[in-house]
Amino acid sequence: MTPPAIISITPVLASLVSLLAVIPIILLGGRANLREGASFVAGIVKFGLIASMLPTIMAGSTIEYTLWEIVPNLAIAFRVDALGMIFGLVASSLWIITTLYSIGYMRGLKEHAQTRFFSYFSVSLAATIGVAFSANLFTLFLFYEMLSLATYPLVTHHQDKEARSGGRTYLTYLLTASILFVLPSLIYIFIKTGGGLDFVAGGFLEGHVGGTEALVLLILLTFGFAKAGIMPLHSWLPAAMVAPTPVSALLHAVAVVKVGVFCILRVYSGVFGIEFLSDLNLGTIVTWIAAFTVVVSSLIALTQDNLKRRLAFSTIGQLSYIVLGMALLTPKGVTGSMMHIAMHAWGKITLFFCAGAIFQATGKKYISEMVGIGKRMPVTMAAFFIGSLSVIGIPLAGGFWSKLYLLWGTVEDGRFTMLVVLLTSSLLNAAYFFPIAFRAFFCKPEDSRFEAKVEEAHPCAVVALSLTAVVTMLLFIYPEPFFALADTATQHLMNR
Amino acid sequence: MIDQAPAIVLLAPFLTAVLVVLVGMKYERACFPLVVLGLCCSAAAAVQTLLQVIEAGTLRYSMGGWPPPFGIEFRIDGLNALVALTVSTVALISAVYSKNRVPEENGDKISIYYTLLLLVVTWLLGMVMTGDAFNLYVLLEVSALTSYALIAMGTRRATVAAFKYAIMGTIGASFYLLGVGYLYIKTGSLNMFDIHEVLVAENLHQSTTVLVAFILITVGVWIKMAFFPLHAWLPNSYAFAPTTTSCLLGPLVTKVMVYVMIRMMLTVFDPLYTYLQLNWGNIVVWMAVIAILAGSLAALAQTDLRRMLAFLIVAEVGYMVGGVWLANTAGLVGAIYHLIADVFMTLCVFLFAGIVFAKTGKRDITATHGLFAKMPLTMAGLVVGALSLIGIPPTAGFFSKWYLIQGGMAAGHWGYVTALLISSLAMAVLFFRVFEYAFFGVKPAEGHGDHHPSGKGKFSEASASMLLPLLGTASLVLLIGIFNQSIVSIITDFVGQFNLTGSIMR
Amino acid sequence: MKALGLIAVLGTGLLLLAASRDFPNWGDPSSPASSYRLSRHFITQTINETAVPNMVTAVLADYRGYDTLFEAVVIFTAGIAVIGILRRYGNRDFIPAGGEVHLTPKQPDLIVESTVRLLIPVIQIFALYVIAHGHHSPGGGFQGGVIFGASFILLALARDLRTAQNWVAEKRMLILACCGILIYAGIGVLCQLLGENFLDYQILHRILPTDPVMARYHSILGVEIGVAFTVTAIMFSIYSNLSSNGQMKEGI
Amino acid sequence: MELLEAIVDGMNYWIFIILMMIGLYAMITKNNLVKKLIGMSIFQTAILLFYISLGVKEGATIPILPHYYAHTSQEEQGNLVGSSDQAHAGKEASSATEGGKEKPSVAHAGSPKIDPNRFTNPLPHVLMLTAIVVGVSTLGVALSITQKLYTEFGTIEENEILDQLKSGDD
Amino acid sequence: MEAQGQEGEIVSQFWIFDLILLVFLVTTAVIALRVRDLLSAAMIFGVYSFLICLLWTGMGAVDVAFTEAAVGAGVSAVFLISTVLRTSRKSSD
Repeated sequence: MTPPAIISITPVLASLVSLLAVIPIILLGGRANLREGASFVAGIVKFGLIASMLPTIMAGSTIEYTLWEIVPNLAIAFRVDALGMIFGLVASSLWIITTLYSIGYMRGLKEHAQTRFFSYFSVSLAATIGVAFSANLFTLFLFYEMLSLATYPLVTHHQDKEARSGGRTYLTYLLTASILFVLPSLIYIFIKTGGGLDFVAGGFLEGHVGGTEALVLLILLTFGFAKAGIMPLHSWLPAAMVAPTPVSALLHAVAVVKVGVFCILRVYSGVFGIEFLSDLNLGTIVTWIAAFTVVVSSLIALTQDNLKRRLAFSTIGQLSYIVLGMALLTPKGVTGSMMHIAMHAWGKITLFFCAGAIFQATGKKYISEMVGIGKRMPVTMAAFFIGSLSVIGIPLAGGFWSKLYLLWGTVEDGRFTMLVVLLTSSLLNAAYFFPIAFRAFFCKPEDSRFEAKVEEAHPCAVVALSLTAVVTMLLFIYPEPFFALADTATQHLMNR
Repeated sequence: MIDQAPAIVLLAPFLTAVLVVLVGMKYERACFPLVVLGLCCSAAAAVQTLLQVIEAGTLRYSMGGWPPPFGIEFRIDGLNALVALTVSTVALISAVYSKNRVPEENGDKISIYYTLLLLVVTWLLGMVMTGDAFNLYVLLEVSALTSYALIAMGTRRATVAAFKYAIMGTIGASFYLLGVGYLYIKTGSLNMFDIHEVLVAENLHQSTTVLVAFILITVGVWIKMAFFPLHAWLPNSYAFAPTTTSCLLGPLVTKVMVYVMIRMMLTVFDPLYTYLQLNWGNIVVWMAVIAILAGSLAALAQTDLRRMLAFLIVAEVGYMVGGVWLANTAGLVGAIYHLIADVFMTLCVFLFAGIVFAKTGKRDITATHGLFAKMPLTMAGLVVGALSLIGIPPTAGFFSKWYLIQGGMAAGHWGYVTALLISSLAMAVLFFRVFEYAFFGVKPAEGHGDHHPSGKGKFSEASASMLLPLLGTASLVLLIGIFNQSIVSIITDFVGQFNLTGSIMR
Repeated sequence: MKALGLIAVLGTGLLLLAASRDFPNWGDPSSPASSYRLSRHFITQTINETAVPNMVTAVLADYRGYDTLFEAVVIFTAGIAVIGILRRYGNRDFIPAGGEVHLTPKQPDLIVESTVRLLIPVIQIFALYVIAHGHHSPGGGFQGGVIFGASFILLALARDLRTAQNWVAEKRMLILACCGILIYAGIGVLCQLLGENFLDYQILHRILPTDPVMARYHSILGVEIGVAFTVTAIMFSIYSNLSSNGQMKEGI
Repeated sequence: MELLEAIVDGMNYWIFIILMMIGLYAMITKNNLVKKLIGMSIFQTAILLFYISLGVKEGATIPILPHYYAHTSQEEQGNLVGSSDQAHAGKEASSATEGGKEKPSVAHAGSPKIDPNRFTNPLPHVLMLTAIVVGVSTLGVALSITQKLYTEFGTIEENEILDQLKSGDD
Repeated sequence: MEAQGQEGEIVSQFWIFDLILLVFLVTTAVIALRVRDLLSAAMIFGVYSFLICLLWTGMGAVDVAFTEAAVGAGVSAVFLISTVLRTSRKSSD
């Protein structure tokens, strides 16, 4: 069953639109309202373009476009399929909301160099969508590197000592891993297959490489996409928390880290092929690596007092859920892992928005200082609670569905160890999230200022975080679009 | 009508050089336009030559009308034409760049400086185009001679470096001359292609003399290209020379020598001889690995910006020597493509270093403090050059590394592949250190506070004559990367005639 | 350093020695270098093709004329390079790190001066002879030029650099050098303009009242004169820079 | 006597290697810059010696045609080359030479046919003329660098210059 | 033909002359590099050049010999001497 491909330039435009938005953003640098208006318009156009492709993808077809053949047999090419669509939709819709939020946050804190901030923000989004819609490993790699570089000025936005060391760690990890691990694997695959790097639903590596080579390549590629934060290459994520919160929110809960796992998903499904992996029984190794990361990161998260760092470690764990789900190589597991990209994105971004809002309104960074804050910022903390529900995987929030599928996947495969791991980790999630919300609402504040009347953050920020919280809940009631997409993708991948 | 383009490539800068001396005595201000005009002619002729080569294959031009081997002949194939075009383009860019620098650094000798600059370009072009082994020696020695002068016109450290260069350069050229003599004693010919024919026809590849000739020529050329253990002359020469000198010589000299090495190995000696009979590939590639690592690590240890870049050249030479000696098509194509790409990316970073020096008067890396805010366009140029050196797509540097790594993998030489990757990382560290200085230089008032609206007043870019070459080079780096297929196809045509193992992936 | 140098030197020596066993016998007329068509052609055909009996001159200025053009430009380059490195213009107060080198002032010496006065014209005439007679005997533009330049050097040595500079000022020397190069290259370019390759002298028979072979013969003379101009000028220029440490004030 | 001849045969090659080693050693190890340059010149002349040696032919004379050759062949060349195309004549001539290789010593005085074995090979001489020029140019430039170093450092000893650089600020 | 015979004889006895020259050549080269006074070194280098020029005449390379006489023994030596006088006469090795 090969769905007919449609040739259309829409995916290219979807990626380009935010790149082009840089020009008006820089030109309008002096006038903040217009500048952010341009950002908004670009975001909406981008979302519109991606959404316009949704019906085609839902119908089981794909959209392809080859932009430029840069080296013989190696093109910058775009292809939209269901998997890419999930990610594209999530990233582009969240961009709009994040723009709204960052307006509130940046203005509230009177940050410097906002033009630069919004420009690189747009570039990062272009790269993210580029990754989502890449048709081959080369294009993927290209946009992946572009994303690493474009986010550097965002991470180091404050330009102080802390930002410098954080930025250093960030780039060292990402660039080292990608140059040392991904690039050689890429070229090796290129040579071995005689010039094929295009993603194929069932993988194209089978028959070209032996078992040991496949294992080495798998490990190189898994760790090479260090953005996925699989331990031990995870330390860049907490370090990158020096960035302004909107950056952390979009890039480190959504775009950057999700690009990492998305790349891994793509490589497993499009390069190796699920059948090939399960024939060689390579999934098991990855599940163990992922399981280790899940448990350890949850334990570390428990010990963190800095809210953003706790969220960062939580993210590391959640990312490994996705990898783990994929590595189960069962239909339900794969579906679950794809859905988790979307569900976790909405949940986690809510949490980050809340952390940012708290910091902006009160200047508090540490969880121990947030006792009783619910009285002062009820909306924020309510959203926080909903976000936590989603990340833990408790009904009333979208995260429930993806986690259900992941658990189902383990059962389907008979991997009860993994079932236990997932459940334990959910418990740990609950253990590090619930106390925050609980103490915020039900404990007596230590800080007397919290007793005062309700005083939320900048309205833009509040609107943004309420919006994401509502969507998170809506996704519980109506997970259909993502579910359908994930199902289409899974069928496509499993049935060749 | 015989086509004169190949001769004009060379004659234009040469005759302009003589004119510059004459005109410069009276009208010093006329020198700069003359230089640019001459180099423009040269570049145009080089383009014409390249187009003809693409269209009609190898181009032959006999000097004096004597058929080879009696006379001296230019035999221009894709490789020559490409490298010649590269050389003349770089010369043109550096000449434009020199507009303000030369009066500032060598104010009393403007015409002399420009003459030497044009002459060195002539020599380099001559080296690229000539088909005569002895003629190459003359050019080799004289280009070095001119370089000594261009370097010695700098600070007093540069004078010391120039002397060291003079000694080592003479040893290198003399070794080459001896090698040619050893070939001559066995073959009786001096024309490169003729020597090759005689070597093959009389089965001289078994002779010790030819072996010694090969060693002498190779070692001589290695000294000239600063291949790692023989690189001592390079760093200080390029670090302390006048700005324009290092912009012109830094990218070009070593690359032209790599071209000479390729020409000698493939055209004069046979690939069968150099690759199969001698079978030294493994050793030389390991030497290249050491060169790459040593160059990159030494660059990491530098605090002087241009010295750091000079060590990068040492590492890059390792790339190319290794690529050539991998003895397969991908490696060779990669090395030649890297030769061209590297010229422009090195030029890009050297132009940047020159601008920083001109603006701040400091040589240290810390001189880049806060440049992102002050000189965003200049920094944009550097970023492109640096990304290319690191090897990030879609810059030219990525694709050269792409082919080189392919070559390394096809040859099964994992040490070389690893060295390439490690050196990429080292360069990443290097340049991000510079970026950090440039980015964090301005301390924002306790981290926050919007001072953007007033930001426009404090831009202080370099003058257009310095900025435009930098931006032009940066865009060339991008263009060479994006249109790498057309360049690679010319190179592949050249390499294809040697029937090496392992074709590049199509 | 010494040990390293010794190793390098011995290594090179052994390498060269190893090959010398493989060399053809000393003076063997059938050695490849002597028996190859290149050498034979030069010996037997120069007279037919260029009408110059001195094969060295013919090969130098015609067959390998392109090389020789560069040879002349090498000298030119060296002259410019020495000026670039050493020349210090103006009367700026410049105190070198090593202190000013004071040479004992030159005493006018009657015998030396008269001898030199007598010798210089002879030397210069001889130089002209060497240049002009290069076709038939050893010599040519380069040797003649050096001798001519040496006559000025002699003057500067015997009298004073200033005296010599009065005869041939610095700028005039440079102009002379440029003219030399332009003569050489001009002949080459003229051939191009007439539709042949660079330096293909035989086409000049169209503008010279001779046949192609004699056109070569005469062009070789022209070329040699060009070389002589350059060499004369640059030799003296280098000498005056070196002997006055770039000041052009007092020589040695 | 035979042994002597054997030595004499290779003598020039031996001396060339010895001179070259002397020069190279001086270039590398001498501390005084002028000494280095003298070593450089010796090194270069050694190479010249090698080239000239390989042009030597037993029983041959200097590569200048005596008058009688010149005159006869000038008369000859009128109809030999005449107005015909130059490159073409070159080819003809070279093929004639190939023929001459098989039966040498046809040359006798007065004949326009020139025996190649009578004259030394002119090509190395031409090359070495150029090499000498290059050598003296290099020497001149290197000497001027030496003088500049002296004005800047006050010494022409390499180690003293390096010491000054180490202690100095520039 | 007579001329040829004479030349042949000259060549056959040439090796003694050659040998003496070569020995002198190496000696002067070593002395030029050993002597501590640079002015003497420059002078001896001139002698070396002259010897090598003689050697080349013997080998039939008259043009080269001529050039070497003018350049090596003449101009080069003068260049060296002027540099020595302009800098320092003493050498440490």
